[in-house]
Amino acid sequence: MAFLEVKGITKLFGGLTAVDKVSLQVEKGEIVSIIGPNGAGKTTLFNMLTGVYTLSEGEIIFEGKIIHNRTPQEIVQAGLARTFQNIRLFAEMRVIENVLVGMHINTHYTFLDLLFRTKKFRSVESEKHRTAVEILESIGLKDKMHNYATNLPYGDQRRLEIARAISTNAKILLLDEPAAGMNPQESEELLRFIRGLRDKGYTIILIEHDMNVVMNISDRIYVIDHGKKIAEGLPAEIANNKKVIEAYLGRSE
Amino acid sequence: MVLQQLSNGLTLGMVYALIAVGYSLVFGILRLVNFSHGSVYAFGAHMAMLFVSMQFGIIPAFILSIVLTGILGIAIDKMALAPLRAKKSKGIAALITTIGISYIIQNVLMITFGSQTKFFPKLFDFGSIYIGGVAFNTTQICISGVSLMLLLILSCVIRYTKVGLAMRAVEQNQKAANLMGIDVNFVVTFTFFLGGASAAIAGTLISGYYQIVYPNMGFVAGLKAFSAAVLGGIGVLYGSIFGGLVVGISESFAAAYLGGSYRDAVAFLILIIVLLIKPTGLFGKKGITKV
Amino acid sequence: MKEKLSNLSNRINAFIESNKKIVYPVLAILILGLPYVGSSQYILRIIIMIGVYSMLSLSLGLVTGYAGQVSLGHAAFYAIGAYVSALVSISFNLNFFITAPIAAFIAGICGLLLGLPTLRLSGTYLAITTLGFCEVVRMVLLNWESVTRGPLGISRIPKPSFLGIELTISNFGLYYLMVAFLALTTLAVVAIVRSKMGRALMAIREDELAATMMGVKTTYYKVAAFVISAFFSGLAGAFYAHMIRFIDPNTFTFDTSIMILSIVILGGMGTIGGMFLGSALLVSFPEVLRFLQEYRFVVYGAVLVVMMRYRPQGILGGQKKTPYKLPKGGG
Amino acid sequence: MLSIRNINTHYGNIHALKGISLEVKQGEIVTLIGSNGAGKSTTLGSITGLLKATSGEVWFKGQNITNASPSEIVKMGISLSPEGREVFPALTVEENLQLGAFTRKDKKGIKESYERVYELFPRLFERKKQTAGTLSGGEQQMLAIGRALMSSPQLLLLDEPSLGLAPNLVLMIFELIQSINKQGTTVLLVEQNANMALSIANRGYVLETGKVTLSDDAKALSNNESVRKAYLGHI
Amino acid sequence: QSSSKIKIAVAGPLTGDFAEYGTGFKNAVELMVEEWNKKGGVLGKQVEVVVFDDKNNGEEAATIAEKIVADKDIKAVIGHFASGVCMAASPKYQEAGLVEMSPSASHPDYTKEGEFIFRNNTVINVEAKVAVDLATKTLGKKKVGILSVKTDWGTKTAEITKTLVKDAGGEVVAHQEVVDGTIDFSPNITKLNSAGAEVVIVAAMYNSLAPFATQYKAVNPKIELVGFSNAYSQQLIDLAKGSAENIHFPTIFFHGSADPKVAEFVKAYKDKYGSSPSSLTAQAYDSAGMILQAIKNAGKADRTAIKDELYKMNYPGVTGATKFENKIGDAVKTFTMVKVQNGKFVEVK
Ligand SMILES: Nc1ncnc2c1ncn2[C@@H]1O[C@H](COP(=O)(O)OP(=O)(O)OP(=O)(O)O)[C@@H](O)[C@H]1O
Ligand SMILES: Nc1ncnc2c1ncn2[C@@H]1O[C@H](COP(=O)(O)OP(=O)(O)OP(=O)(O)O)[C@@H](O)[C@H]1O
Ligand SMILES: [Mg+2]
Ligand SMILES: [Mg+2]
Repeated sequence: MAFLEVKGITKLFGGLTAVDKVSLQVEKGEIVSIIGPNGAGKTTLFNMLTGVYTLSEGEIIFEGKIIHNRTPQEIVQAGLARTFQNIRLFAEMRVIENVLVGMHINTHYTFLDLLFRTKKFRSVESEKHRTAVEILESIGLKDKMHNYATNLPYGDQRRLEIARAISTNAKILLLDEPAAGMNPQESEELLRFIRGLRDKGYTIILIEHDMNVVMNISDRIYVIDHGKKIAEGLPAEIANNKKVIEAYLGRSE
Repeated sequence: MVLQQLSNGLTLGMVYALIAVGYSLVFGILRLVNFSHGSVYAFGAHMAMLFVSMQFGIIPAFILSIVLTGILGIAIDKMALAPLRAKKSKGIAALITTIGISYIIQNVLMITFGSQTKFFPKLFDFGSIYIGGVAFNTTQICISGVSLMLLLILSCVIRYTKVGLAMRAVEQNQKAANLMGIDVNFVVTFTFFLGGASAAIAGTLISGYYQIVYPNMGFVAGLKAFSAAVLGGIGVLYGSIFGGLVVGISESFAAAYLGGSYRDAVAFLILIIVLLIKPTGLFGKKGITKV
Repeated sequence: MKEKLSNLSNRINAFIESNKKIVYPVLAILILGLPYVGSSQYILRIIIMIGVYSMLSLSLGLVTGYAGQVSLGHAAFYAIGAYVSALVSISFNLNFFITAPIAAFIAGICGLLLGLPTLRLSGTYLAITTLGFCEVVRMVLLNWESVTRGPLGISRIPKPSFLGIELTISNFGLYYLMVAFLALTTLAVVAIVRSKMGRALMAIREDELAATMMGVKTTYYKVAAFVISAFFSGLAGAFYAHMIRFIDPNTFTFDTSIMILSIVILGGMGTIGGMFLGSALLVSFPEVLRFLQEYRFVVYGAVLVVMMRYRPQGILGGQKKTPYKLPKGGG
Repeated sequence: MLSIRNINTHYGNIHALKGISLEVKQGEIVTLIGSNGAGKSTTLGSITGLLKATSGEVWFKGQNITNASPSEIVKMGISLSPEGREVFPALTVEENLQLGAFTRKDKKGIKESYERVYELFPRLFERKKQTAGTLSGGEQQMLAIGRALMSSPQLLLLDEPSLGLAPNLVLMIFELIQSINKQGTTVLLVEQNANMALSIANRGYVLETGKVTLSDDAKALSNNESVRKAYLGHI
Repeated sequence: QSSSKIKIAVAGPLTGDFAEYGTGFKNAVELMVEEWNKKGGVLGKQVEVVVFDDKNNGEEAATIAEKIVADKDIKAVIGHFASGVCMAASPKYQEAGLVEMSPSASHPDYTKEGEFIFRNNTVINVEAKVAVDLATKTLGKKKVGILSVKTDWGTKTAEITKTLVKDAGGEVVAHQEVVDGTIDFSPNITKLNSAGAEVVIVAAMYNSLAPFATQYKAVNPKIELVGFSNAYSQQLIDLAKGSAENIHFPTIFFHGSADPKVAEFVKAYKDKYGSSPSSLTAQAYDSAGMILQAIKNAGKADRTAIKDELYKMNYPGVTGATKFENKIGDAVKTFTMVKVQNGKFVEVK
């Protein structure tokens, strides 16, 4: 069985079928992209994977365990973390604090530890701060760690979202349009960064409209249209798939 | 007796509803709980009393008080709240500002009029009507009538006019409303005028009903009306009327069957229970935030 | 002007930061020596009340300032603490130092009872529920006559006594007791906010859903904040009851709740120092403004309005310019 | 038509625009490029009156609009499709569009505009009654652009219109910009996709940390070595 | 001890919801002091009144009590208003040994704090007896309803009234309680009326009694009402108009009293402040008189001496003769019975 196995999941909003019996498999260490026209149901798919929405139908199995009936917190614990298409940072918190919140689930000390500032508390805190700074450095935000998230320009906010997701120590990262709002130069940097993540052992599921990024980085691609999976395959196959070109890519550049 | 208590409760409920509409209106547009509303209501009542005592006649006094209180509403916004909006500060700062304003209004009323309870002439009295042994005071009926009419007019304004559309837009997203060419400040001013005017209407009618006015009259009534507005789903106008009725009737029955000292507790208990079952009030809609 | 002010506060902060070893001991000596520098009992009582409100606002600050859950009914916990301690000490003839923790504990349990069901609510709906809870508590105090003595209130509450010495304002005992309680509260609150719990609370304030998606158990933390907050408010209530020695349901009204909330917001949400500053200002203003006679509360209201207008984020609130302080060995 | 003269804009202590001057002539497509945080959105905000420049002047059609309110500026014929979409979440798609035409009085013209927007974005027509807050990201972007078009502006400001749109729609948007420009609307375009922006623009400005560092013909810019390096990517 | 000044403090609500009462206190005390000062002051010194606002808030009252006791020139305090507020401050006065004379405190425990704590107010059980007599004898009704405010005074009064009604051979058909500040009495009236009350004894101040009377008489014009002395105020008639007719009261202060002192006081008060004094105001006036008299009797302005003299005194004031018995600071009073007739208070014979 695959690392992450999505079996025929469906989401209804009233009369609208936003996601329609979609199945996917993701293997460990892969970068899998999900593309499709606007309103195809990609973000909704992420929302189901991360427990924001309950499924209308189907099941999600991660590392052999059913996770679709778990709370969002349990799903993060299990190892799926995400970024948001509409940036949702902790606006009035500092950049580094955003990352530290991301580390919340693996910051282990008890209430008494924190109340009495025990040795354990101090060592865990300084270790987490060190890791946080490392993560920020790796994504190029170390200089801005004292800033408040809300004051960052759009592109940096996107980066910070990724940093925050990484910091949960997740096994799978679900990135929803991380390159949106970046210029080609910047998205290229991002691309390198994401590759680096994979090399470190992360599995990545990516939603992206920037074909430069998608085609260059993905191991495999799924295409969704109107809630249904219409194609899957290697980047080269997808790029030449008639259906995909018609529904999504438009005339090639 | 049960019927009589029901009728008592209905009137009381209409009283709350009348005040609650003002809360809902301002909240509906600005997402701001206007804590000065209770004292604005007291201000309206005092103005009406003042003009009546100056021999203006009841109707002109009523109208003058509505206009003046509406202007007070505008002044509150222009002087205290608009600067906060310009700074894009959090709603909670505005909450404290309105608390400060209510201190000012209430104490100024006290200094000018004294803290004692004063007489207010009866507005319209055509005696009581008896239906099946239950007494309906005509004043009660008038209060209900006016509340319903006010609500109807306000609902129509918000639903069907351009100003109404602008009001809803400002509620949703002020920045975008600006970009649409909506004069946000005007819309807010207009809202505060309506809020003030409705408070004056409520203040005058209710004072006429109980025939008394006093500077602190807005405090308890304001709290109850606020909870009525929340109970009905704050921001939803017809919800306010309904919430007002629920609070009024439950209070009336609690006072009769549990004792008068329980009435306030029961009103709040019902509020809490309703909110626990339906966290956005009876008619409130959940905020839409797509992830 | 404003720039200068905020620069000043920054510089003060920086000074404190860099001279920790000197500043804190000096401060401690100042606080401990205060009653001996010839301040009158009148001033001392005001200072003690500032302490009481600092405790209250520190604890509400956890819920409102850090977790972003506005409560309009915090006086309820204050009242519960006061009543429990007063009643227990009178009925069982127990020492204040036993009854006060009991009172705080029971207030904490009430915080749990309120917190658990109401945390589905948010914003205005939560605010009105807490207000309602406070009114219900007041009505219980008023009507449950067999226990609370209803409108008669509780009179002749014993003074706190320590090793057989009755603590009063004149022998400075109450002052030092206050200092101890406040220190306890402050240390606990500081410990909480400078930890993963504090960060979790702030994350909830900023974006509850995003916090959830980071694995923060939002309900747990909100309830925990409520309970801790109720605990310390209850402790403040116990202290107050034994200091003032008479309490009745009118002692703890909506006005008290509003006062506490005003301090939190005026001082600056999500700050510790702001709570002290806010308490000092709002408790002393009515006294300072006494010369205005009946205009006292007109001006008081105006002060609130003006302060919010010029510093809507609160006196010490808003974004700080000082860099984030990394723990030793971190980063 | 639009002329910005030496404006400075601050966010509190942050000096975001440091003396920017630029010019948009009637009938042009002008593009602003620059990396993250360069001040592009801030520039647009300062033109529309959402942000107040601390010094400098903004002129539009011979009038000084530096201190005009946003609503006055919209009435004069400037319309912005903002960064972050800024739709009215609880209102329906239709009501959002209706608000786009808030300053217009010509019923017939408005109706035509509706039809045009729906024709451009059939998806919006399908979702006429859906509340805007539940639209997908791309759908909201369509709505934001459609809404800006509803006022039939003389000067259209677009802040990253292609953001979050599928490739086929991106192509369509750029075609759209060209076509409305041909019909007489002047466009000031902020784009990350500098390649495409320069390909349809007449002129361009390069912003770096709050300053204009380059301004030239669009062609010249896209051939400029340093621009290519910094903004156009190598892929 | 031989300081140059004699100061009397007035402490009460001058701001907030109860400002009218504090203002009444202040006016009355100033009037009394002015009269003494005109006659040369006390012990040859002019007396000064210092006023402290407590907003009717216990916390503030305790704070200003500190301020008051620290001023050695202050020889006694007249105030505070509500019992709860008085009792928050009284431990301080007792501890410092300064007389606190409240014209209004009604809590049974108030004077138990110590011997420096006095009140010049009626004592509940005596007054309730008169009220019940009015209801059952004067008005001759047997079916009695009770309305009381849920304050220390109202609750205690209602409790005592209940037993007294039974002793007088009447029947309490219904008892309704309301919280202070209630203005809508319809549910209570419905209840009282359907229980068949012929007379309602109302333990509430004028601002509740007036709307209650108005609302009740709209439902049942034949109902008889009996109030208490703290509702004795011109305001009652101004507010309730015709509905105030035939409300009966016990009172210790009566405008129309044959005593020339009273007429003089009422005239002086009206001339100076433009309104007529209420019962509580008159009680404050006498409180000041007692303090000044005590200083005079003691021959020295000494805090403790004032207390001692008060216990020896039998003061003839506008609220009748007052004395304090058995070293307890509760004033013993005699009552007059009045009713409203043709828009005026008249004595009931
Ligand atoms: N809560 C909701 N209620 C109703 N419809 C919804 C809701 N959420 C999403 N939809 C609809 O479901 C469809 C799928 O939305 P989704 O956000 O998943 O699209 P997407 O593939 O992420 O698109 P994009 O690329 O534009 O972000 C859209 O048409 C959207 O309008
Ligand atoms: N609300 C704000 N508060 C403080 N600083 C801000 C704020 N908004 C923007 N800034 C700062 O102003 C500068 C310019 O930001 P602006 O948003 O105009 O950049 P941009 O060029 O549009 O970038 P992007 O491509 O990311 O959208 C940045 O340094 C940013 O950090
Ligand atoms: Mg999406
Ligand atoms: Mg931008």
